[in-house]
Amino acid sequence: VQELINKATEKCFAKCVPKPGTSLTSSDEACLARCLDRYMEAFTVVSRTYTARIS
Amino acid sequence: VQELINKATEKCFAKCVPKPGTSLTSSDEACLARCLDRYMEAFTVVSRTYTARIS
Amino acid sequence: VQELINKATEKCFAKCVPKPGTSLTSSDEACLARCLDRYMEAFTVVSRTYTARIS
Amino acid sequence: QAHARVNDSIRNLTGMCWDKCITSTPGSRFARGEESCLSNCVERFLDTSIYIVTQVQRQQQQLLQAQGDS
Amino acid sequence: QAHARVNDSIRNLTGMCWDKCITSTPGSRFARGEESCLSNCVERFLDTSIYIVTQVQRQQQQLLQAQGDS
Amino acid sequence: QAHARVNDSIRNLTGMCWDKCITSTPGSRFARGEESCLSNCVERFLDTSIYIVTQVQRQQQQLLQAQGDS
Repeated sequence: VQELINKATEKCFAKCVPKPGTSLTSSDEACLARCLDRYMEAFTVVSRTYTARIS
Repeated sequence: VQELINKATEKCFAKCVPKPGTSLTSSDEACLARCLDRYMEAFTVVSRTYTARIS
Repeated sequence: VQELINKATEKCFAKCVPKPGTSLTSSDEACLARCLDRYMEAFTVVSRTYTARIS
Repeated sequence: QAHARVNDSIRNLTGMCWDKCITSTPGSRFARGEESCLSNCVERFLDTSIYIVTQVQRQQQQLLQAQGDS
Repeated sequence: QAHARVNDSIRNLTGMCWDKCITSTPGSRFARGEESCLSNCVERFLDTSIYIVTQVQRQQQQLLQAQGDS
Repeated sequence: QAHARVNDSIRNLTGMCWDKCITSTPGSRFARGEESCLSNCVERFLDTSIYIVTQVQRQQQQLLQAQGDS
């Protein structure tokens, strides 16, 4: 789980904070929250598809 | 060898299947076959050059 | 330190030698020397900021 | 250990298919086509993996046969 | 060991923030804005890291509460 | 072990030089210039590696000398 969160942090930082400024704005945070939700959903879709396929 | 094949799979999937659809078309497969051959050839060129240089 | 130098080599090769020719020109070497200095400086800035933040 | 390998694969596939399929700014749900792209990405990657391994095996077979003939 | 982990983080952050901030050809000093971009990159990445962990914990809390209620 | 390190280097160089040199869709042979780009890529990377190590050593030398002078 830790590694999944690290990966989500890296991907969402790349997407939501392209030009790091002097603070994290509230719109950066809103983007990060949505991005985290989507990343976890993507993980679920990938797990489901992969498991269905190899079993 | 396993790791080389994994790398070839990753690189050729990126090149030949940019937009994954509902199946692998025959033109995707033709691209993958050529890509695999080129990747192995690239590995040979790199090995030969590297070995000649460090020996 | 070895890993830092490897990373600098990789990043500076990408930046200064985009199209590898039959030899390393003197302008490639000048670029590499400046790039190495900047990479080490970047490492210092990142270390300083990180350490100040987590201590 | 097999379990750990499956988990690794799923984590790697998530990262790779995320980069391939999620190109818009993250919204409160997936954009049109993103979710099907993710599952197609996994399926096609597994197809690719099988196809490549089959090709490698076929070539090794041909090489062995050619050696046997000579 | 904690020391090795900190060193790893600093090395990784250097690589990531280098790619994000150093876009010009390397000169005899940093170009305008590159040095502040590097330190902002580290600070904002740590902010992001904390924000994401907090979000995950909040969601787990809500999940546990919802299970307790039912 | 040295053998494994050489194999790792060759695999990494193959991936890196592939990305740098093979930009067209794969054909039934390399496109014009791709094969020479691959071998130049390996040679120039090794040159770069040697050049960077030499620079680092020279700077360490200067640092030690400066310390000796003071």
